[in-house]
Amino acid sequence: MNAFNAVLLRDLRVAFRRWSELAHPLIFFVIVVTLFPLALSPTAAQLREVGIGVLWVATLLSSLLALDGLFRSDADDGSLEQLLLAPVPMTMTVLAKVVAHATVTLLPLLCLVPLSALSFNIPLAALPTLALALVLAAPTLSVLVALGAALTVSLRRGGSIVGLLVLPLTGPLLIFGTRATDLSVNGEPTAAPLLLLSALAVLAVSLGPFAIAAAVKVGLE
Amino acid sequence: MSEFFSMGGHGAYVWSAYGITLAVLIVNVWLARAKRRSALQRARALATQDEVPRKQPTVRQLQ
Amino acid sequence: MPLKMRLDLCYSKTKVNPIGCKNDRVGHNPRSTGASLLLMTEPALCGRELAAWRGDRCLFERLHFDLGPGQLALLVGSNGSGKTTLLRILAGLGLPTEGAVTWRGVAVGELAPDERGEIAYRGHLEALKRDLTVAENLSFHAAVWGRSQPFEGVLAELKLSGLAHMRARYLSAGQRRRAALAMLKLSRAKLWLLDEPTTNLDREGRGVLAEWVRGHLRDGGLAVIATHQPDEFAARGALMIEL
Amino acid sequence: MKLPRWFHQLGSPPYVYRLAEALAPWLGGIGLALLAVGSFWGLVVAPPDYQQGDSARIIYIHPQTAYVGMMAYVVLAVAAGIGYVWRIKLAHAVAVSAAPIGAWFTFCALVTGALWGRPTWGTYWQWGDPRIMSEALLLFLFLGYLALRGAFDDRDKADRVTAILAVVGVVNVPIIHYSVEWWNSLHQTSTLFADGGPAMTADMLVPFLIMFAGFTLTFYWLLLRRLQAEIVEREGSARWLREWLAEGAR
Repeated sequence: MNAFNAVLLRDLRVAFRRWSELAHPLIFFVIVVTLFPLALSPTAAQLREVGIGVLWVATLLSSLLALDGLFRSDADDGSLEQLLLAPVPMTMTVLAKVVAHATVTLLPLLCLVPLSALSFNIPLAALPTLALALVLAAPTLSVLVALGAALTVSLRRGGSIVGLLVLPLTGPLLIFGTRATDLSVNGEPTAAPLLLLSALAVLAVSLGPFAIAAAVKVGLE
Repeated sequence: MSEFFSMGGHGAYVWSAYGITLAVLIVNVWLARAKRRSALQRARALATQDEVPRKQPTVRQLQ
Repeated sequence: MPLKMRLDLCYSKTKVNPIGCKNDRVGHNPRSTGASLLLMTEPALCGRELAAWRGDRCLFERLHFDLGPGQLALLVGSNGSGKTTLLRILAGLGLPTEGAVTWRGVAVGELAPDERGEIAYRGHLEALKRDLTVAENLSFHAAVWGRSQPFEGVLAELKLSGLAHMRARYLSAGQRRRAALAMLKLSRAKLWLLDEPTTNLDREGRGVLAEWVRGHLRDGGLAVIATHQPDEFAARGALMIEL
Repeated sequence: MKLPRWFHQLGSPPYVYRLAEALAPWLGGIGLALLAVGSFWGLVVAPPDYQQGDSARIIYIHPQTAYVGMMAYVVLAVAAGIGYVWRIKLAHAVAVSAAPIGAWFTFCALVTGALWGRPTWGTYWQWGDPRIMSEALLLFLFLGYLALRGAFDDRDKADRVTAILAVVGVVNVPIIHYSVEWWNSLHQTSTLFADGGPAMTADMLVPFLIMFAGFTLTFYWLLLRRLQAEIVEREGSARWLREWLAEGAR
């Protein structure tokens, strides 16, 4: 557990010392969200209809941007191979790194989403559900993107391929997430999709670190 | 006969579906063959070369 | 399900034998060096029939060695001869195309975390986070290795005391190398695997390192050092592995 | 765990190469013959569907290619998993060989599905249909696998990294499938086993099943042929290959 905390704190510290990079995914998100209404030349009613989907897709894309370099800088300066050799299970290290990066990159993003939802005329009453769905989706999303980052850790230009690997796997997240928000906009019960989102989160967090650790290990071989 | 080919008005769909499936099969057979041919070609080129030089490191103890 | 079988199933580029059953070679040592019939539990590093291929190129094959407590191995060879590859294989960071490396009788890829902590590897990369200070880097390392201890003494020995609170990005190449060596020293590992550790070091730094290696061996430690200047470390009884 | 002898033999490239050489003509011959017979039966002999008319004749290729695409992914993932865990290079060779074939069949299933959808639903692409979406996502998984493979120079590393992706993918396939199904169900229920036994009449069912067998055998034929090429490529300068080529192999 000490090692977990050490890795977590170190990554948080490094992230805050490079704080300007933390803003990139947020800016990206805002730009994507702004572009959609431009492309749709919409009315208020139309915006509300597509808004939820736009927000979810924009969140997926931004998180892809945010977590892409998760292992790259550690691999470049050699600290990743040292972590592999350390007397600590790699799954633990990996989990700590994912948690740290999700905290500093996804959390601000998740705060931004409900705000943007207002600009799409999504009713205020639906925002808690939207926020909850995002929070429940975040673990799965971070694990998936981290897996993509781990699979491409040894590739010079891995960035373009991560999306190809990860986005098809995010289908269920998108379905349950948008469905939960949709239902709450219509004032219907949202328990089912939210429970399914939590089930996915449990699955991802319990199995994901093993796959990520294996991918990192093979990548550095 | 033309009745058979028109497939009750759906001929275009049915025949293009079968045609595309056939094309995919042919492409796959061709790809497999091409891959095999190029692999054998490369192996033959390698076989004409000398065997890869092997290197056994020397291990000795300093006195 | 143990993964031990995998050695039998790796087919090899060198053997015609369809079933590369090489089980009998592991643990049996035809060319034992000197005094050792090494016990399984003793801290010993053994290489068995190691081979490494890069694509269609053979870096080395049939490499066989034993290294016991207090013993040093020097890896020498021209650029690209496979020194780094071999060191990474010894550390468990890479897989040999054939053969096995064992530490205390266990394949290095399958060591329990505690046993893995006995091995320290220092490669070309210093593993310093550029945005953290030297002190932060060192204490992170100590925390992960579970060996927190004061590092002022080590830093003083390396003439890094004044730099402890400077971010690693402002260090010179030689200073970064010194900081990496501080991590090595603080790891208190039994086996040191060093890849050209004197790169960028000045004469004084090399002296400190050579002294550390001698002390490490005196205390019963083991070291494998890849180097172009074997004379700096050479000592009676050391193994010279020429790739 | 002690593995039986045949398992070890399946780890030996020359043995598998010869096995494939012996099996492939049979698989190919029977597979293609079944496809020819099934197509003739389906197009000429079988009666048109009482609801959909002649457009339903696509039923003799669409479900079959879709099934083979899915089977290919399972073969790919199982082979990759075995290769990863036991470090058997031949298993990786099987996985690599299955991927492009599977991608082609999945592509074929999507296209024939669209061509069937047009006369049946009035649209080529029904975004709301769960099976189309599952198929499309399966195609993306194949393409992701192939793209990741292509990005590596080192074959061993590519094998092991893509194996992880394949296994993660196969865990995800049922999740994707059921989530998409839950998301929307517009599609007709499974054709073969609707409530109360097969809904198809025998003269439709026979060619339907013949085509299943035909496509499956054809897939394995293509797989073996690709596997042979892959073995030759991977063995490079191995001695058995040199001797075999020196003996004047084709």
